[in-house]
Amino acid sequence: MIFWRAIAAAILLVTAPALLAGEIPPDARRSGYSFMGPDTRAMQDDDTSNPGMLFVLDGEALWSKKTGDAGKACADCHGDARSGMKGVAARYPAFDKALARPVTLDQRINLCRANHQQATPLPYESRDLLALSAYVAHQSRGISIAAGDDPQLKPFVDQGRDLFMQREGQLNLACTNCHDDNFDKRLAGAPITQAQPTGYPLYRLEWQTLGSIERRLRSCMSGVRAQAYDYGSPELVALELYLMSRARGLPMETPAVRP
Amino acid sequence: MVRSPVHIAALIAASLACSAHADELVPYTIVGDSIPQSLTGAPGDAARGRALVLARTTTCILCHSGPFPETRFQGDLAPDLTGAGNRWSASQLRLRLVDASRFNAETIMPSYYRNDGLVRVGRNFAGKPILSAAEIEDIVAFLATLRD
Amino acid sequence: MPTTRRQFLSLAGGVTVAGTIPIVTLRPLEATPAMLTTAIRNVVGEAPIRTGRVKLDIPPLVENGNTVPMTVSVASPMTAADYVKSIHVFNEKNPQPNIGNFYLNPASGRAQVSTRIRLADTQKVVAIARLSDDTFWQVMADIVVTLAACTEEMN
Amino acid sequence: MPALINVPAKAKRGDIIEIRTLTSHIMETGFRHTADGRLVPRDIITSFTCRYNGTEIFRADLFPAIAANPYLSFFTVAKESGKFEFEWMGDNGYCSTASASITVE
Repeated sequence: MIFWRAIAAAILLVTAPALLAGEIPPDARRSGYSFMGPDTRAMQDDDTSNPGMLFVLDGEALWSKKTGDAGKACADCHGDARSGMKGVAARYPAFDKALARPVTLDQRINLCRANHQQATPLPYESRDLLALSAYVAHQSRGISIAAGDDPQLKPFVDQGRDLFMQREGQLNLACTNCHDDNFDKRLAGAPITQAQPTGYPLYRLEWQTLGSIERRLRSCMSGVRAQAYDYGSPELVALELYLMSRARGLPMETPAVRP
Repeated sequence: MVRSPVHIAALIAASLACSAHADELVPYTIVGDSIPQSLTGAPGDAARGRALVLARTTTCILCHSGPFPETRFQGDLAPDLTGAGNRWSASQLRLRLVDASRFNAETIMPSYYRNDGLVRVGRNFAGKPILSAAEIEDIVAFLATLRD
Repeated sequence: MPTTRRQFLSLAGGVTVAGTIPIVTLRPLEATPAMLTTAIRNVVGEAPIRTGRVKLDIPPLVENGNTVPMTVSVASPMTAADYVKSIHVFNEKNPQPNIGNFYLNPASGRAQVSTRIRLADTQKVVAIARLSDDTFWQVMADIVVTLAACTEEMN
Repeated sequence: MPALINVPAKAKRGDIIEIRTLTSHIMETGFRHTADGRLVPRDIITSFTCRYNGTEIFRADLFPAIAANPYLSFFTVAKESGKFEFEWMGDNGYCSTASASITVE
């Protein structure tokens, strides 16, 4: 009896993805959507009133627009995004063999521009980059997040996790202090979420525009009075990667709407 | 770390006299679980303290709630401040504001009077405590009045 | 309460949780009740304003004052003989008291308009309808605006 | 600037139909200041008009209190097949148009 239990336990240990201390178990993971009021949910739910869809619309036009010295459009290599890009964003950030590190969807778009279109990179948070990234990620809407599975990503996921656990700033708080330990409580009037990155780039009412997860992370860092990492820095990429792997199984919502 | 009160008084006097660098903290003496002496050498102003507790910039109200009927949005991450003056003496409150991590290394309550051992502090905050000695004293004076 | 008031749309977010570096200068941006009254009188003139017939759907607790969904509807048959000519929406505490004017006609079929508005703070919103007989009807709502706990510094 | 227009493709004569529009615009209020104290000039859409086969059926005056990327929904009676034309006008000579068609049976 004890023997069988031991085996069962051993099997559980091997098959269940190792859950690190303090992490939210898969069946308790909740999108930021579930923390919102009915009016903000309604804004996200209806594509004809979701302001993020304006950017998706822009992205759709950019997808087939020829650009750069090569005079090529995204569509010239990738074809119809609705089939070709389906599920792609749910696997990002992904490992890039040539660079030997993970790259975000934004970085992948700019790598494509540099390598295949011979075009200048689009600046972080620029309308065109957000629009393209929203258009690509929108093709994964409803698909479960599956980022971080590639074993080559392991050290980068670990780095992101360490950063998530690292106290920083004058207020000396780590992401985990709020988003693992205190979600569902209220910081002043605002509910604390689990920080599941299911809908990026997303339309934040506070911003009144679409923004990337990097912008959101930087604003949290400012919140604890820490020096925010630069856009595209290895730290922000690692954090995004960890957050996406932490959200595994949750469906993508791009473009989400959040307060 | 324990210094004689006379020595501290002298230091405070010195810092007032030559208006010490803003980033320097007033030294304090911990006795048991308290800091018995006012950081400024004078009692704080409870009315100013109440305003500070309610100001979002000092961050208290983001996590704590309390007997503040006019303030709509109060946090619930940390204990209600109602009755804080019954539970703690002014000296105990002072140390809890200055460095709550002394009682629990895992606490989410920031150490409000500390400027070292922190990671990646934002440019505009580097080397400064969250609250000044005078602000700490005002808040201590106010919290001490919160009796059930 | 200047310490808790959010600025009317701070630039790209504005201040941190700490209210550290005000990116946008704090100014007395609040409209006064007198400004609200003036704005209303500019539309209504000296006509009396009755309460009723107008419905204002707006969340009583707003998650972010930068984008607040709002629907105004008026009980009206919307016939050539009896219809809503216009709907006017005002606020109490934004820098400017006007929000929007909406012009309808019998062909509208239903006297209902939705939009998204900005509310700088917890305040009153007033919606006034002008009917085809030039009577004015109003409704008032108190809206509580949640202040963002963390906003970002401008980079 | 792109706009999202939602008009039913088909309707029965006499139906009351909802029209929804969402357009890209910053709606800069004119009340904000930069860190060095300069006023950010106002840049908003000030008026919106909808015409149904040439006849104005809805018009709005917009103020700085309208949120960025203005959303408007309103109603009209479907009376004949044809075209809805939308026009947004604003500060600095801003003008943007869109259209949608409907089949009325």
